[in-house]
Amino acid sequence: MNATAERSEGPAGMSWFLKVWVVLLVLTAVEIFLAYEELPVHIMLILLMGLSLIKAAMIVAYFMHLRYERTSLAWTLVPATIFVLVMMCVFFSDSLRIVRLGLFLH
Amino acid sequence: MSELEVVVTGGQEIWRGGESPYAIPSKKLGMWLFIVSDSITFGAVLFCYAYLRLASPDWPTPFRLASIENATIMTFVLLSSSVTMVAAVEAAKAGRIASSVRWLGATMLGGVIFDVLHIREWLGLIHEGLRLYHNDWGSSLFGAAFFTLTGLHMTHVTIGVIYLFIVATGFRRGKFTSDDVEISGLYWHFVDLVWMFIFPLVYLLSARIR
Amino acid sequence: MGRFFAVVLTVITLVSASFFVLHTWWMPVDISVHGPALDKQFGETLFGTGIGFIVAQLSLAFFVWQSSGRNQSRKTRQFPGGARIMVTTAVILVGFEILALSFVGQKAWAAVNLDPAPPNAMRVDVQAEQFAFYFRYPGPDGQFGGVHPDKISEADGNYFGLDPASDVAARDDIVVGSLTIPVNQPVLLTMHSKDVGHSFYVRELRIQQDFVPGLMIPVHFTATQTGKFEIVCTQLCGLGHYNMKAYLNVVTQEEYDQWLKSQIGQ
Amino acid sequence: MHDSSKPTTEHHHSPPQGFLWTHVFSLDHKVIGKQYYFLSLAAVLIGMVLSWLVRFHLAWASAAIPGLQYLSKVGAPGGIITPEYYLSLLTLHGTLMVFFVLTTAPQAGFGNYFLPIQIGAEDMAFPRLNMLSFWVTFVGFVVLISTLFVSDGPPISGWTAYAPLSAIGTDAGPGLGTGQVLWVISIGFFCIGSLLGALNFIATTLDLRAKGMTLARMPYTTWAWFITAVLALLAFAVLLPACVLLALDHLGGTSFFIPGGLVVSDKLQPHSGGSTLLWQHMFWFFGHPEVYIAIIPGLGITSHILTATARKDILGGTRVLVGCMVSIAFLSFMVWGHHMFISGMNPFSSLVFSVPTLIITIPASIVTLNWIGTVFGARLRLHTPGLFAIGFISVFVTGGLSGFFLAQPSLDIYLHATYFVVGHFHMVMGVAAIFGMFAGTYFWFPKMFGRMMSETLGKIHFWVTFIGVYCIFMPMHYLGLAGNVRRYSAFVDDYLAPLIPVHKFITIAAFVTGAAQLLFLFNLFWSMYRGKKAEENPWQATTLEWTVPSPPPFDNFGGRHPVVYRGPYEFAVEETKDDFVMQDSPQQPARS
Repeated sequence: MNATAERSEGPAGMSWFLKVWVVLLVLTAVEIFLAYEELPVHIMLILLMGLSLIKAAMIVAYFMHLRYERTSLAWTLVPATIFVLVMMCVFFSDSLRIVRLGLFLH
Repeated sequence: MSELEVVVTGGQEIWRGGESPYAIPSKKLGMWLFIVSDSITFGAVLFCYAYLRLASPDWPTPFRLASIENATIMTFVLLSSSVTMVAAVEAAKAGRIASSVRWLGATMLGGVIFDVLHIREWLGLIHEGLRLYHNDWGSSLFGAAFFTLTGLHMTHVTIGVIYLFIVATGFRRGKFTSDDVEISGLYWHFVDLVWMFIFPLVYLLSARIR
Repeated sequence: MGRFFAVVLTVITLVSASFFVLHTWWMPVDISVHGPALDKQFGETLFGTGIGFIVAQLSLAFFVWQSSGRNQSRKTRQFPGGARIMVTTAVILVGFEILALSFVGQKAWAAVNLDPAPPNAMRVDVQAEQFAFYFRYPGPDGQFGGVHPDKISEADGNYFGLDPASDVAARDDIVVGSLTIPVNQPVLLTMHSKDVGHSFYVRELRIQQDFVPGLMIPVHFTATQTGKFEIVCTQLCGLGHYNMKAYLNVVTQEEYDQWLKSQIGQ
Repeated sequence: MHDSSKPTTEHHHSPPQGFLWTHVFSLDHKVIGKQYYFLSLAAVLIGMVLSWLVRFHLAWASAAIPGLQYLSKVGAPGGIITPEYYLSLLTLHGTLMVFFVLTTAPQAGFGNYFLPIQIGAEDMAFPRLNMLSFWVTFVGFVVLISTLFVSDGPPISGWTAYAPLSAIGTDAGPGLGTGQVLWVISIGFFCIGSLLGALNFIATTLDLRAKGMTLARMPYTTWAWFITAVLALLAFAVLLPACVLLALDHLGGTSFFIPGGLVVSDKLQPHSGGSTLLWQHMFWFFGHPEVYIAIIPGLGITSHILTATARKDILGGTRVLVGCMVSIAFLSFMVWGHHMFISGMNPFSSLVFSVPTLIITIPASIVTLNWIGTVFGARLRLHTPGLFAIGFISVFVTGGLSGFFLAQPSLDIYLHATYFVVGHFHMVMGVAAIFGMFAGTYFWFPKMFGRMMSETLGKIHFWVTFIGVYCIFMPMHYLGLAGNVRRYSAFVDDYLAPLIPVHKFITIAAFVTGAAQLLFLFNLFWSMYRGKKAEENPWQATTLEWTVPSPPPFDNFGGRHPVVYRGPYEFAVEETKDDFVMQDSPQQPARS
């Protein structure tokens, strides 16, 4: 089995990376634009985090070449990381309680 | 082979031993594992930041347009340095050593510019009275969280510049291979990736709009 | 050697279990309304795990006895049914136990921690500090005065940081070192800490709750028997942790009224 | 461009010369494994002496321990331990045992030595990194021990270092200034060492397996070390920033874990806005996987040794056993809240956390039942490692079952912070893991040092230890049931005073059991020089570590590249003269 042959199609040279770079810059611009729209905090948070996740995914997939590696590598690395980070969200149930039960907040 | 195994392994017998199941050098796998671990470390600090911010009703939003502009330039510099890094890796893979080293130099330059801009901003904030333990605009944790998070990231950028320098000199002398350049690239892109979260969470959500 | 092991393990198992069965050391008698449910759940868990303990240890002992004396040239045998029977047993038995316990336990936990205190509950403010508990009753006006950490002074006996000079509600607050409550009266404690983490533990009440610095944690219970009980700290709080305690006096309503009157008189 | 499909490693180094490079700064995984092992041995000795001091004080609070005043004049004036010094010793005992013994010996010690050999590799994937992780861990150890010699001693905040007690500084009590900072630094170093080690283990297991060593043919120990490394890589990554933030609370004046309005020692603290529950969340987010980091290598070692003891594979084989270990590891990230049922955490979370906690008992029960089923119909060879492996099953069952109580928030209301918890975690995480280590030591000693350990001394050691741990830790369950609160330096109140005789019994049992450990120590060092010469495969086991000389040569296989033809535990094969077939034996086609 030839190791290089079984990898997915390689990236189409630098022009492809420049396209990714432009998309990342555009997404950043959208984020800055959103920051100055007076949206409710939770909607803004979801939008900003969503855009950041897309940007992160693009960096991982293209700049870090994960898309062009064997799928086994992505399956080894990504689910565990996401799982741990998602579990940490449970912390927030107590953060919100502090607002409710807090004594001397100021 | 079960369906799950097919999905995970790509349907190939890659786990039989005697070879890497990912067809990459072990060093690269090692860097990937480091990135997994480090992203959880950064994740934990970001979660702490979000936790404390949610719990503090007096969280300040002190970043005026100038700060946001500065941070945007920093984002631009870091993203662009990722592109130069990609170019360095491509050149290294193609065997163009001199070109690769030049691109690595450009990437390091990006890192240094990022650091300089960041330190300039730190100094500005310190001048305005922001401290690790104190802040005039509200919760004292703002200063703590800001300096800890960005400081941790700046440390990573600085280490990255040193790391790239070592790799570039070693690569030019033939001590390192194109694989080493690619691995250092992984680290550099990861530092860029982390900034993609710090920028909106720390800067954009603390922008002074009016 | 195997037979010796089997005998030793059997003795250990039976001796260990016997102390549980004989209640040689046991929880003190419960004096709370929610306690019987917890005790019942404890009994059920002990029954389930006790059987598991004895069966597992004794079968281990028995199998070791059986297979250590074997002729070394004899063939080994598989457990009848193989791993499948083990997996099935574990999933069904333990799964059933888990389901039963979670459903029963949910109710018992909810009674203490999720259900709101009854509207007629008597409010007492509790503050823990290194290394004492202080209890505050609202006094005749039924209102607690505000708490100001900067006014706290051990020397003046102002443990809560009250400000009677400018705060009318604080003037008649009663601050005492032990908790006196009437029997069969729902009590709502609002717990906060002056310094580090502490915990409020009354064994007989089946109540344990940490004091969280910076937070006001509510806890409610109803005592069903009169008597004097220990309140102890169970969260490591510093060098005097072992000696941090107060007393809970559960008295009749008449005695309580009298006690309250004497406190206001002071 | 060179071929990147071949795993590139640094292990084609030649044997080093000179004592310093062969024994101190060696890159050889076998030397590093031994270094880790002896580091743990030092830690466990100190930890055991600390536990003696602590136990002695609990039984005879006012009695003097001659000579102790020389260790700390303030902490033990005239040899009598003060309440604060009791807590200092307790903290040090817990930290040493959890981090530098339970996390270090079974994983980094045995794992380093045997993982590469078991998968047929010459060395770890990154030998330099391996050396670095040991020395970082070693620095952590030295820093931790140094707390004994700073002015006000080790911290008094326990191994969990709950904020704000651990974050405020000396106002809150002795040892919380310099001692606490050193503690945080030590644990930070330990985190870095563990992360680097974990990374190395994972890369080694995935990349350096010999030809034919498929995942299904990896021995149980290899699987256990691999799963543990994954846990460590993910969990220590959370403790590390927690330590950084706690250190900043001390050194930078931040208030991450300190809320506002705290008055300590009559001083209003200059902090505001932090959260004490945040520390608990971060600590236990690491802390619960840590429990499994301590015990999963034990599960692996026990299963591995049980096969050679019983002369048959574990019931259910790799599929069930590894499946269970993986599910335990997966669930361990969803249950940390069961340490915090009464911590003031959101009470809804308690209900949510209790369910996966109870579910973990299912894979744990399956593993236990399969072990017991394996003993059925076996041809037991009860040598010392076998005895310890079977003893492991017994203590694991005992310790595990009390977890049923503590997993239920409603029962935890009564049992939390009592000796019931102390008994539970000592039994399941301490004693069980240490039985795994003993089993591993007796089993692998011939391979590591080329000589056999004394069976007679080993058996005495086993019997005293086995009976001893039950005498120490079973009564703790009864004490907890009676409401005896833990972390008290003396039992002064009317309620607890009648329980002191039980504590005296436990203390005496602890001294007797401890004395047996000195016997083990003697056996270890005596056998290293005077033991019977070991052959290549003294236990007639099947895995690759028994195909190389004892001790193995520098590159493990003497230049040979082993090829694996069959599963790890093929016992009781009829066609052969022996009742076992080595993994690299090509003679007959594999049965499965």
